Amino acid sequence: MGKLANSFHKIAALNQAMEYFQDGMTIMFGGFGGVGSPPALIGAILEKDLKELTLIGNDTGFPEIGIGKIVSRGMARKVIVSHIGSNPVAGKLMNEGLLEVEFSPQGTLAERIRAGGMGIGAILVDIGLDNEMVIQGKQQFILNGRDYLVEPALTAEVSIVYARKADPYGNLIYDKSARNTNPLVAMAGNYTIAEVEEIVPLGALNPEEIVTPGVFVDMVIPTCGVNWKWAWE
Amino acid sequence: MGKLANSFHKIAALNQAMEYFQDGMTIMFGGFGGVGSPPALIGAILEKDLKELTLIGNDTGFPEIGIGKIVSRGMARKVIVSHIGSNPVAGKLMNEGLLEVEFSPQGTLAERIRAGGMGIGAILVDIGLDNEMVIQGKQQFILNGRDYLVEPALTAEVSIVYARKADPYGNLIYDKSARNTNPLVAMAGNYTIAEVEEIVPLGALNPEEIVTPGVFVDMVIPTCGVNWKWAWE
Amino acid sequence: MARRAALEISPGMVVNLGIGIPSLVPNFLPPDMHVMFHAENGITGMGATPHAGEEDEALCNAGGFPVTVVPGASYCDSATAFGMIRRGRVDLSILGSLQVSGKGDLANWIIPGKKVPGMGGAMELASKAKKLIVLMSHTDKAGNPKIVDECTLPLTSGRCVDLVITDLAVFKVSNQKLILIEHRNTSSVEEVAAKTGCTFEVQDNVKKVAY
Amino acid sequence: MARRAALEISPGMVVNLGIGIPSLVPNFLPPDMHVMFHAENGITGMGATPHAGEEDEALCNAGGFPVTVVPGASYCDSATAFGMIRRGRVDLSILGSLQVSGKGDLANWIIPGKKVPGMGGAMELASKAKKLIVLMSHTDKAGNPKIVDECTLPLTSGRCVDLVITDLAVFKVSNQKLILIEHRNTSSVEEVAAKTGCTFEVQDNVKKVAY
Repeated sequence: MGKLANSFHKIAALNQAMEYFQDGMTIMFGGFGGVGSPPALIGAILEKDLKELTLIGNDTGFPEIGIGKIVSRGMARKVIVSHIGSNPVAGKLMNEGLLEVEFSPQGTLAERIRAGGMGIGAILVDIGLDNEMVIQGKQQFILNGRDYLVEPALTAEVSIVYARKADPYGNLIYDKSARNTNPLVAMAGNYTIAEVEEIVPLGALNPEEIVTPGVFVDMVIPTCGVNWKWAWE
Repeated sequence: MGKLANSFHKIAALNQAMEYFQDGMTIMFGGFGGVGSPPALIGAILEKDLKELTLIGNDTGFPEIGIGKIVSRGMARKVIVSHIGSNPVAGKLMNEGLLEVEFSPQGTLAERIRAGGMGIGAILVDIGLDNEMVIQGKQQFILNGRDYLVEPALTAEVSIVYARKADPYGNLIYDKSARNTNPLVAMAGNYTIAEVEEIVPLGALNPEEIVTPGVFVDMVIPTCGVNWKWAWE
Repeated sequence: MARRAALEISPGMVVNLGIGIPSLVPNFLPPDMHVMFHAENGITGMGATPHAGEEDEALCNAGGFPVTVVPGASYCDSATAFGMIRRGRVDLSILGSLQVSGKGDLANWIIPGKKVPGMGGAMELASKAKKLIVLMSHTDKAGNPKIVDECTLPLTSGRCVDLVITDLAVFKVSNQKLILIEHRNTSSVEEVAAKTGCTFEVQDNVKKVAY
Repeated sequence: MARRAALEISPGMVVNLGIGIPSLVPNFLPPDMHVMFHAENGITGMGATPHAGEEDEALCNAGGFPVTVVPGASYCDSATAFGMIRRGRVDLSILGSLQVSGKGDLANWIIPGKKVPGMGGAMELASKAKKLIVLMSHTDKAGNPKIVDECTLPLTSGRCVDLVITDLAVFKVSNQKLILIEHRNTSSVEEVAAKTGCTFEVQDNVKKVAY
């Protein structure tokens, strides 16, 4: 492999990644409306026909885009997301009682994921205090005379993210707005798998431009590219 | 000014920046052991001979390096830092009762500053729970059966940071480990002033490499360069 | 409506636009106005919609549709994008809505029993943007007022709306009071009152406008 | 001591080194070992000390001294650097200490009434690194044991030390029990016992080593 020596043993193939997935597990996924979600990993999860998953991420994508493909096929028991508006199948499953949905305000959700990645227990925010669905099951806390919700950190057994480039240490850079939740999700996984468009030699990435340090990344696999049709196409 | 048109009215001179400083205020500063602290702003604060300041940042630098110059001259009433070990003058002032010191574990302090910048009320961490000095005056919270400290967010009336490059919108990139606390401090100021080595035209920075979006930066001033001698020199 | 909303934008502002009609607002701004459009997914400095065939699947707004960026733009993660909102660094948010109350309450996120899509980023934007403008039709498809005394739909956020722009009129909300400041020149204060579900004050110099 | 500590480092590890003797550990590692040295100020992948005259004031370790970086290095802010520690992504932390108890308590941050420099990042490292090694002299300047039954100095963190390496011996701490696993070949179990302020078990195959 020459310069691309797998010196940290993180570069692997899709089938090796799939050994980390099983029924009933919690998976966190990067992406926002499907943009920046890892297509090969999602495809392989579909093929493995997993059951009773708990999925955590910004949204449930579209029925045939991003994580939506997994949700639409009923493979998830529960999702923790900020909205399911772009995936009517998720709404249908929820109404039929086949899918539990925990809604979290989008910015709160992003911070809960980051908190998980940073080893923080929870954050106190004042978003949604007057909203029944948000405060449901949450503890409140008064700090300096102001009310806050205690929003617990989120982590996952496996995190899956999509990046533009990786080096053999798993350092990641992203592509424009496909960055979105990926750097947060990458930190929150107990085991983090990055699907990337390009793997470059160690030292080829500028240390200044690295967004996700490889410290947080356990495995790097090459992508097959996005294999769905975008809503705007 | 040609390409360097001051289209967002953020580029200014040091004397304009100094209008934002006054006795008794809270100032947050970027830097770690003096590395990455803004020399011209610190010099101007010294010259203005401000009193009764509250300073928030990683540490009190060295007696003649970074924020240490301000602390050593007794201009601060209180500091919130992770250590004063490299500034014996700060230790002397503390022991004489002339300087109040609130110690916060370094990572907790960094997150409290970030939380302030992100509009979060507090974070729950389990660092220092068995330490009297850390828990002093702090509330505790039990989440899922585990003890946490409630660590309140920190903000400041003015934040001062040091960066490698800025554009006219105040987008910032940093220089190697001089990045340290600067991106956090930049977000936590009610008014944030960036002292920079170079001001480049709008569009000259790659949107991918920008570390601090200009949204958080109110004023950009050119630096005179570091004007102190490093401990290792 | 989008044209009218554009008048509320000043140079240097950071502006977040909701999906639908709000997303049309930039079309009515002068060029070189130095406004930074913000997206929840992590873009500061969105520009025009790309020409057909020039779309980049990795450069989309929060609604998932292709955009471009302007000089001075930057990318960040979604947590930071919402930090800008929570910290009060977003000057203006322009959203659509299902209902607005005369006190400035916003209800735009669910229709119980019918549609529960989730709040997305609406709660942060509604409660933390420095100024919140609602753009919506004055009445629903059945002709019922969307500006009401008390919202019957669940609130997104209370006491947050600063300006309501409809196809008939413009109201400001000041100290929880609704004040008519403009109406369409093809309409009248009486028509606006008839189609509004709550009382409102009429500003002395209420303007008749064409838009 | 630094040479002995280097033996605890395996390829691929993320390692944080305290100031003083711990900072010498990399000198005893084979080249190309693919270890990433981490600094609290935001460096992953520190390399050797630069040659005199080649120092970069913007590239320093957490102690403020010039360093270099290796291929694969990255910079981040200090919050993220500590996130790596709190999340358990730092495999090994090697720190100096004032006292260590036989149960693995660490006291390395203040001497009440004498020196109160603040904890810096020691609490996060002590409580969250996957493995914590203490490198210190076996006794203080006055000859008093630094390994004691109960720390008399305020704790940095309780029950966190995994291995203690001194100029005389190496102990592991297992289930809050101190176990002697090596001593210097110029010393003896008896000398170690005489200079240690608490009882300890002696491993069956205790090694005599030269280092």
